[in-house]
Amino acid sequence: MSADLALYALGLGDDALIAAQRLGELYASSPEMEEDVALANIALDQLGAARLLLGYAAELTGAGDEDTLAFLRGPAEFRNHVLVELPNGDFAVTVAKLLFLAAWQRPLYARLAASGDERLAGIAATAGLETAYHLDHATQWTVRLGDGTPESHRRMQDAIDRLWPYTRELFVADPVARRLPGIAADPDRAEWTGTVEAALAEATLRVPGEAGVPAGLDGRAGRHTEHLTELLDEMQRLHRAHPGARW
Amino acid sequence: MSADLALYALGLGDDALIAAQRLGELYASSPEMEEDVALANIALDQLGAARLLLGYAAELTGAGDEDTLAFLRGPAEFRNHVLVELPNGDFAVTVAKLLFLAAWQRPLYARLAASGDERLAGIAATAGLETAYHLDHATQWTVRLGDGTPESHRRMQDAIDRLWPYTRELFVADPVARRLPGIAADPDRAEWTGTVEAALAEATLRVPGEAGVPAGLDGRAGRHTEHLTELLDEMQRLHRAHPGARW
Amino acid sequence: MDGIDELTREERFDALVAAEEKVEPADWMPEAYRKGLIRQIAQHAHSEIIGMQPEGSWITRAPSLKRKAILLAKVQDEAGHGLYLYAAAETLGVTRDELVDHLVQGRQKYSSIFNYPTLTWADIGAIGWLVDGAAIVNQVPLCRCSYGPYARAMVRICKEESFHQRQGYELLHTLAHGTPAQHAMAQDALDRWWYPSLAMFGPPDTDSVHSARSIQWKIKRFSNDELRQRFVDMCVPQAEVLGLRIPDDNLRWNPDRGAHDFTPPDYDELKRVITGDGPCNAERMAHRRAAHDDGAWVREAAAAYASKRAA
Amino acid sequence: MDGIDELTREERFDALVAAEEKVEPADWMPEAYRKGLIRQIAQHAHSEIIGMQPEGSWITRAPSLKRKAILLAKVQDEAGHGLYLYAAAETLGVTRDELVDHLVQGRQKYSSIFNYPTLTWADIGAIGWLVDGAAIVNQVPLCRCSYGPYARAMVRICKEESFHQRQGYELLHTLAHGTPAQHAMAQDALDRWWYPSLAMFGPPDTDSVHSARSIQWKIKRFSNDELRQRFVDMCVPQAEVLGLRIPDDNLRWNPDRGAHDFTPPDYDELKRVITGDGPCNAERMAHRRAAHDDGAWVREAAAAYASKRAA
Repeated sequence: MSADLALYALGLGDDALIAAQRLGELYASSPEMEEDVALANIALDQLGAARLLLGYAAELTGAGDEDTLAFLRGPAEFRNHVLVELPNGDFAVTVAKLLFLAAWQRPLYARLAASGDERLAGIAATAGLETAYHLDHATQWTVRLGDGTPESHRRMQDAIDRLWPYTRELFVADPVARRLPGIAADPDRAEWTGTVEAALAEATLRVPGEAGVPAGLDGRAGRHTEHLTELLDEMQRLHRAHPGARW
Repeated sequence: MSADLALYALGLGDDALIAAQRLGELYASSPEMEEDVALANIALDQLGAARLLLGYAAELTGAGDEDTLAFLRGPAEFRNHVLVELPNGDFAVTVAKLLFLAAWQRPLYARLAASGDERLAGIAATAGLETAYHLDHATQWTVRLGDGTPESHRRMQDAIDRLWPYTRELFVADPVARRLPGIAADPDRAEWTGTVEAALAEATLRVPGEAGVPAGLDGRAGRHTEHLTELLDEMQRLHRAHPGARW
Repeated sequence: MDGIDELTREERFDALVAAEEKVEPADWMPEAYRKGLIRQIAQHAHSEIIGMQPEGSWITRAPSLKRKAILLAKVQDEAGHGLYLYAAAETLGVTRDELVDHLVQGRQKYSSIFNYPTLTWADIGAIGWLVDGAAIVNQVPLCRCSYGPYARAMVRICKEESFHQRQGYELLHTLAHGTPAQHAMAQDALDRWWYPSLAMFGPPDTDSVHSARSIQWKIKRFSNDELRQRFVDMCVPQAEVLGLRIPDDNLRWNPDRGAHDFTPPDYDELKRVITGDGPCNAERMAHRRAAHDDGAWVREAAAAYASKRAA
Repeated sequence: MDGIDELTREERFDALVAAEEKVEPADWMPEAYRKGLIRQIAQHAHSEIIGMQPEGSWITRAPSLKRKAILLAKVQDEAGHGLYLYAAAETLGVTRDELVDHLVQGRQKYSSIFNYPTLTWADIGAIGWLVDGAAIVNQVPLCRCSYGPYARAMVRICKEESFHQRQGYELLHTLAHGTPAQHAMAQDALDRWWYPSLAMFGPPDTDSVHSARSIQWKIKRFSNDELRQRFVDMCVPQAEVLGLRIPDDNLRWNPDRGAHDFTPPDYDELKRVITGDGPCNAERMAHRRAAHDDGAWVREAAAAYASKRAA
């Protein structure tokens, strides 16, 4: 069971780590300086949760630490959902990714705060509070852009449409979670849909039609896009260039 | 002397290698499909010259081979001029970089074809023929963009202005070349200026005023911009991740 | 017009095709023949152009200068193939611009295989061996296709592609006989590219829409399933030499058929990838569109300059 | 207006400053004081904003998650410092938008140091130790500056910067005591950042344009050369603990002066870098301009949305 729990923590942690890494690309590039601060804040929250989750996974397997897991696994060993590895695109894409992710993380962390595994429950309780802010922030921007100018409406709708197929994967049953009753939690698709659809409605945006996960992709099983390879190339290079070094 | 000759060959080879690497980023992104073919062609020529020059440098020092030199040196050991490491920018920047480089390489290779070092003379003779095509291609685009639409004129002028300070470095005396009389050759600044100014005049573009090399940079002495670090990170990562492997 | 009625033209056309002679651009041809060829050649041209992307992204990361040069040259060849094929399609009365618009608007397809990601360097080898290999099996019969310009383009393309295939195979061979990490990388690439490569031959014969008439008109020579079988039989001994395992537990020699039995690819996945739902469809189109859009000012400048010179 | 003529106002202002009390936004102040402060605070704010770039590009490449988090937080702090400082400048009757326009148009400067490239991970340590160190030496006296809003912003900023400096020093210490490659990386960073850091204190006192009046008005408290000396004296023992060599053959303790003698930075280079000719000036401005331009549609949308809500 501790192997499954490690894998489960790793999946949640990888979602947070890769989301943080993408946000980390955006330093000093936001449309407003306040937004540079806000996005860095969200990146720090995600990175903080990732460190706790990866650290816990390493303890459970009894091998390595957060850095071993972050820097020495290959793309096929990463368990994050494909959504978070997709490139940032324009600001509307960044906002849409954050909306979809936070609408998924918030209720999931809320459930996990009551997990039978105390350590996981503790991590989820802290991270859950932060994701409420992320969701609020993403919702506000979605509304502002959707109901702003014709151009911002078009861009926001494009971003929603483009990312929509990748959200389906957030609700594909994870066999690892299945093997952890009372510890893992299922994401509630109805709640996610309710949150997202309410934001889109307020933003005067259209809800895209039903879409399947793009064929061949399955993040939790390590089947990723080439974007993850490139992201990890950049993230891991320095660490790997100095085997065994302390930083 | 053979140490100096190795350094001299390395400088020329690094110019060609880094130019090829930048062009290699542009696959399938040109404004016309014919241009995809043309840019790949130029990249292949530069890469071909780089392999001969790096291979010769490795032989002269008696250590390693073209790949050791390309993949296992750090940024401070690269001797290319800063001009070639600058990012591609828009198509006008790509054209301007190529114009400035080819206008420098063509007459220099022509002189080196008469070098007292037979091996270097042979490499220069072959590479020189190819750079005549590069110069012709870059000149044609400079003229077409400069004398095209108001937008293309503006972009081409911007590109020329932006890169101009970096061309000064092409004519800074290289102490290594000084120590190789009869073998190395001095680039002829008057000839370069004549070629470039004629192209700009036909393109209805303004020749920028005199500018110094940006302070602190000296490519031949290994003092580069951070762009070279990032370029090498990408280029060398896979090779370095598998020490000693054959490819 | 020239006193010969449609029926006679059709008969002459059929006779020409039956005699294995070439139909040339100036010849009369049935409208369905013309349209079908345009569709097929355009799809083939688009595949070359889109196919530059999954490999092209490894040019900057190739692990040796020799491999970098080989890959650059291959991607350049693909651009060249695209150009020949658009030119062949243009002999049928469409322009390249129209076809590229169809591609960019998603109205014409390209090979499903280019919607799969290239995750490691070994993928460059697997693409050369399997994807170019499958393309050659598909295309060699097209060198005898009834439409002259297409047949001639295919002769040149097949020659270059068999060169690419050998290079890909050799790359994979080097990895498979390299360090354990390199071997694992090669096996992983084969695991991921095997079924998508089988799917390149299209739906099974029972479901294939265009096949029958294409065969009658000598555009196609063999059915999808025949070509797929030929490809499997070709790959099995090559995989043995590589020391890699084809990821199919049901793969075995069937002495009765004189061929290998094998697990067919997932045709539902194929259908989804073709209709736009593959792992990289959106990326590939976005890259193509961005190149097209970003280059608009350059094409306008070139046109403006040309018209000034002409004036 | 309120019956007090300019001379009396000026006398009251001088008395206030002489008494070490704070000038507040509502107080009368000489126009040259106001303009000089705007120039100085804006330049300081711009430096925070531009200063995010050389470090920010290493967030994605940090070699451990802890260092990644520290660096992210530091770059976030710099954005926050920029915001405080623009707000302090706004109390003097300019808007942030005007100041940002001045920056983007190249009409106002930022610290020359951010025009040098960050070539390796060790540069992040060197920037923390030396650049933040020099900033603190410069800024600690500004916490007692005569203009209240600026002084208060500096108190908060200095506290965070001394935290950043300790983290940078600790990073460099880890490298300097790590593998030989890490040690070499640390030494190389010191070699490259030493003189540009010395140049952060500005031209020598003999050439300094704004100093005299700034000191009289208690904006500045010490001359450029006094601060530079203080910085050198602070760094020498720290470099010893690091086990790194400051790249200056003339550096030695002078018992008569009770201070270190040292080679001054190349002031001609400083002048060239300030006037736009540094290794990265063009890049930094291009990045800032691109962020500003790319965000225009977002700012327009936010404004349109706000005015709809207000209507």
